[in-house]
Amino acid sequence: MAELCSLREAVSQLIHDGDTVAMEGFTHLIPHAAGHEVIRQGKRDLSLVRMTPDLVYDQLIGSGAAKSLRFSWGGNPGVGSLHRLRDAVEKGWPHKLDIREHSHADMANAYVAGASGLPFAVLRGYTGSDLPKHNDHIRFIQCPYTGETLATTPAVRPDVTVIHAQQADRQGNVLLWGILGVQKEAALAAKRLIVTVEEIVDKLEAAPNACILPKWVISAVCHVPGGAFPSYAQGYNERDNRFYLAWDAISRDREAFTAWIQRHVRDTADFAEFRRVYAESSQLAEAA
Amino acid sequence: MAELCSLREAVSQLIHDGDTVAMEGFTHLIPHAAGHEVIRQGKRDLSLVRMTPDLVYDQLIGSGAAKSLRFSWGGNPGVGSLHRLRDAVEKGWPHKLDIREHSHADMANAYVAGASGLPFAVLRGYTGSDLPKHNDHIRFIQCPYTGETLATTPAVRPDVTVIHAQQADRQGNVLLWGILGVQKEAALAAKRLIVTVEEIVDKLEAAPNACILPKWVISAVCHVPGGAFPSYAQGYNERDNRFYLAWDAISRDREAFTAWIQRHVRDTADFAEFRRVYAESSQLAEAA
Amino acid sequence: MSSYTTNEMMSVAAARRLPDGAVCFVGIGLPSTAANLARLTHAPEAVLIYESGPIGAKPTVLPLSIGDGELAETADTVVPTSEIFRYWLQGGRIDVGFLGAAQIDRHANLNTTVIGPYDAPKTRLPGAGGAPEIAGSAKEVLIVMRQGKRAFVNQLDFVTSVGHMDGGDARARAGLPGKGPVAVITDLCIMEPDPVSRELTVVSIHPGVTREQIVEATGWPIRFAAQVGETVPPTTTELDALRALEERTAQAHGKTKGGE
Amino acid sequence: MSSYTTNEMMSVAAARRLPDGAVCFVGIGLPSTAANLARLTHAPEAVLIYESGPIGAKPTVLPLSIGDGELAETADTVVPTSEIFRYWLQGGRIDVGFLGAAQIDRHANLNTTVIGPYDAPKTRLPGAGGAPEIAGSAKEVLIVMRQGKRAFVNQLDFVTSVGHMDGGDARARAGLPGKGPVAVITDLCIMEPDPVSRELTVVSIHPGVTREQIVEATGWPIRFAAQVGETVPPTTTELDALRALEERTAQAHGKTKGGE
Repeated sequence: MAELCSLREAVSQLIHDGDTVAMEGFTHLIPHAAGHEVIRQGKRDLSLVRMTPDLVYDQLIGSGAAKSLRFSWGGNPGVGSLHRLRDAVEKGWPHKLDIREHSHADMANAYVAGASGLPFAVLRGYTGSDLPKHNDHIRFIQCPYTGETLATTPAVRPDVTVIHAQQADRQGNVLLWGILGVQKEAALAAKRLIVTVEEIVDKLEAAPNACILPKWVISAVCHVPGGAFPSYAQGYNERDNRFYLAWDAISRDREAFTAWIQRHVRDTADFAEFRRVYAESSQLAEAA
Repeated sequence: MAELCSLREAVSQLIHDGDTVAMEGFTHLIPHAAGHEVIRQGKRDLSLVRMTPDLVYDQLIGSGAAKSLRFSWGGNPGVGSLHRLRDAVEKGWPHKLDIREHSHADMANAYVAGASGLPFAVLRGYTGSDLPKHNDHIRFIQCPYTGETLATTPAVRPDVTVIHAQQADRQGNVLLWGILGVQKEAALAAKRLIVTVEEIVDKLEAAPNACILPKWVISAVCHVPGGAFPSYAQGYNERDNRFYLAWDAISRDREAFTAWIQRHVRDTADFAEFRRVYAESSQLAEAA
Repeated sequence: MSSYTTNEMMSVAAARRLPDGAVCFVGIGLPSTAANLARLTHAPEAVLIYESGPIGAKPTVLPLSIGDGELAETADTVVPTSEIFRYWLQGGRIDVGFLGAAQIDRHANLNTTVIGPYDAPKTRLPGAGGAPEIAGSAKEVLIVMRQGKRAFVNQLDFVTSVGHMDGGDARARAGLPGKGPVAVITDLCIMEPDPVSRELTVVSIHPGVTREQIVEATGWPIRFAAQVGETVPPTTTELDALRALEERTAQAHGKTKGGE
Repeated sequence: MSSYTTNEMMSVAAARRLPDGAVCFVGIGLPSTAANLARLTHAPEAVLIYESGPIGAKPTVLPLSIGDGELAETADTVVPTSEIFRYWLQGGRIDVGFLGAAQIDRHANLNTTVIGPYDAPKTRLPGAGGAPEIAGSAKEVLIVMRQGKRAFVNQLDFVTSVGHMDGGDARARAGLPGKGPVAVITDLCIMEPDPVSRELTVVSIHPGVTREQIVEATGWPIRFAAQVGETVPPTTTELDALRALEERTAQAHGKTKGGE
């Protein structure tokens, strides 16, 4: 049953060292605030899962929180590489990162299987691709009716899923809209679910068939306005494209990255303070 | 690409003798008008598919249009048996009906598989049930990761799916809301798709993430207000519970049924005339 | 003379078994009556899910069909039927599956398919619907049905949905995720599976009903628990809520009640 | 002196290959530029689908990411990403998959995973994303990428997504539903697979480009068709539409263009 609490409490009580954690968001509604709180609390050995690891996963990986990564596309959307992810994969810094690489179609199906209580998913995929040669979790079966060969993938069943959404009501029911990505599936596939939201409202004014997560599938709801920054929340704020560009320079260099994380994340009390510190430092950078 | 045309044209051109046809609707939005038009045009040897065959399938079966039925629950909802379905199964009248019986979970998954371009679906189902003993399409496989045994079912891929919806715009894009059943999956699993609608509007005022079928997946859109009668279309009309009760008496007797179909369906030009004739006959019945 | 009917006792006794806050997958008919009565009395936070798609339905009148507009209009949200079976039932989100049936055996296995041989049926019933997977995947199952020799049979003509299979730990050995039936509530009594053999055992008898009536209405030699209680009769609150619900329903739908 | 850049020629030539009314699964970056240019010129009825969920997106500026709000706001509807891959791509609803890549070989197989050995990469690329299944399931595939020896290679370091595999009827034998790549559009020329061998063959050279430049920019001995045409230069309409689109995009996003 959803408890309304601070993000600090939620991360502290619900995410444990060694957990399998999915923080989902397909460009839209990425739970950056929660990612920062995980770094701030020094969580370790996380098995991270995400279709599109981007800046927040780059930060988690560079900060040494991750043991492994299951993913299907790792880049800085619209900009280029994730330098911390690359450094971990290419040079093992800050330590070795086990990667298990899939395709988007595979990962989307794996979340669906997880939400559906199935141990695996079936898809028409990977024919001729080298990916199965480097990932023995990708397997193939025969259709029991036609004999066709189809690919399989293990279900994603995170210990904890974290998502950001637009609204919760005071009971903890959550509403999201716009680009939904695989958030509903990731939410329902997880043992524990943390949702950060833009706004707490008296009553969700939801359309029929809207995407609602009822309070009884949620472990904690945390009110974190702007908690997707520099991603966006449709109807609330816009994507800060400059942050994505700036990240390229910050993340290229180990020392610059480490100093940035120290100043902006480890030395700040929460995401609101991060936003203030970041606003100051980016104004200075622009003035320079 | 969706063509706006009469239901007569749509059924004539898109449904052929011997086709596999799914007319879906989970109590809500049942395409009764289309079912009548199939009877009126004397289509034969149809392989019918539907989770919940109800009155309209009882009428099709009693009229001799059906060769087989794949289903998971066949009853008159809120009333009792489907007498024409029972007569076909128990006594072979008007001719033998091959039935292939599944569970709801199986059928829902089978439509999902059909819409997903897969030849089969996997589900956690049927353990200990006698259904697989009488339906060799229900099979079992082992999970390639855990070794667990799971049930499989062949995908539903209808030649034609028919659904009823609330609105279409003038281009033929369709919007439905409320209880959606498996209509979207049935629509996308089919080679050809007929949609009857309550209303044609200039522009669909759809919520974000609403259930929309774009015009390019639809073969024909037909404007048939009240075309779900005696079922209902949320926002437009209510379920006529009296019809369901009355049907019990009409359908119990072969002669009464045949006379009713002749007078109300075969001898009427279209669904609007059926509604007029039915209104008259039911007033007479109440007066009597 | 009792001031309530045996059907009322059955609905009230069944309703009492639904814990407040439980997520309940509701079959139409008697289970729907009991689940909604629970929601209107001791279990206001019970979450009712119907297979047509409504999650958190709060109908003010009993639905006549599993897809009444009332269910959609009062729900927290309405999802596709495919999602109900995949993410919510099979996904392990259902605390209680509330079922009825045409036939039940001593291990609470259920038949809703056919009376007589499958290929030459004496009576063709509606079929499985959602029951086989509700019976398999819900964390526990409640069954409500009227008791009589044609319904409580020594041998099912057809096993549509499993209860405790052939008893003992058969269910666990078959790898079924849910606990299976935890109670059968009838118009005569309440039965629960024996903790070891999983054979249905009478644990509570409704007021005014005799053991002989129960024996007579059961197609196998029915067992009684060492301690058999008497079911608490419907309270005024329960009875008022049930009658008001049925009266609202009758007014809304005409003469008929919510059926199969 | 030409009045347009080679990149503009590439985007215009790629856009022209998208038929009006086609349902197009759009990769971000160059494919998105080409697909939207097509929509704004000769193909107003083209249906653009992005893997993040928008169906029928009609952005007025190019998206910087695959999930920009602009895509959702201008779409006919937005469905979950899981549905995009299941019902729309795998379901066989996509006419044209529009892809880019880091590396391509003579049979139009694509690498977006890694340069160098997989376990000791020289350069780690973003990975597969939607490409393997777009390449497999779209009815046909268009590829747009800048031509150069590091991109057009004799041997891929990694096959992320299949084109025509090792040529001939390999694709059909592998049971892939789609036709595979039907054209590769670069900043120098247009290639199509040979009807029999499925080896990429230059069929049209952009104005001002020499055969030597193309040979020099290709990591295998590139073949030219018996009849090689000259690509029609961008028309004023095409160029105006492209430049206006990129100007609107630059204003909306700052200096950056839509990237990977």
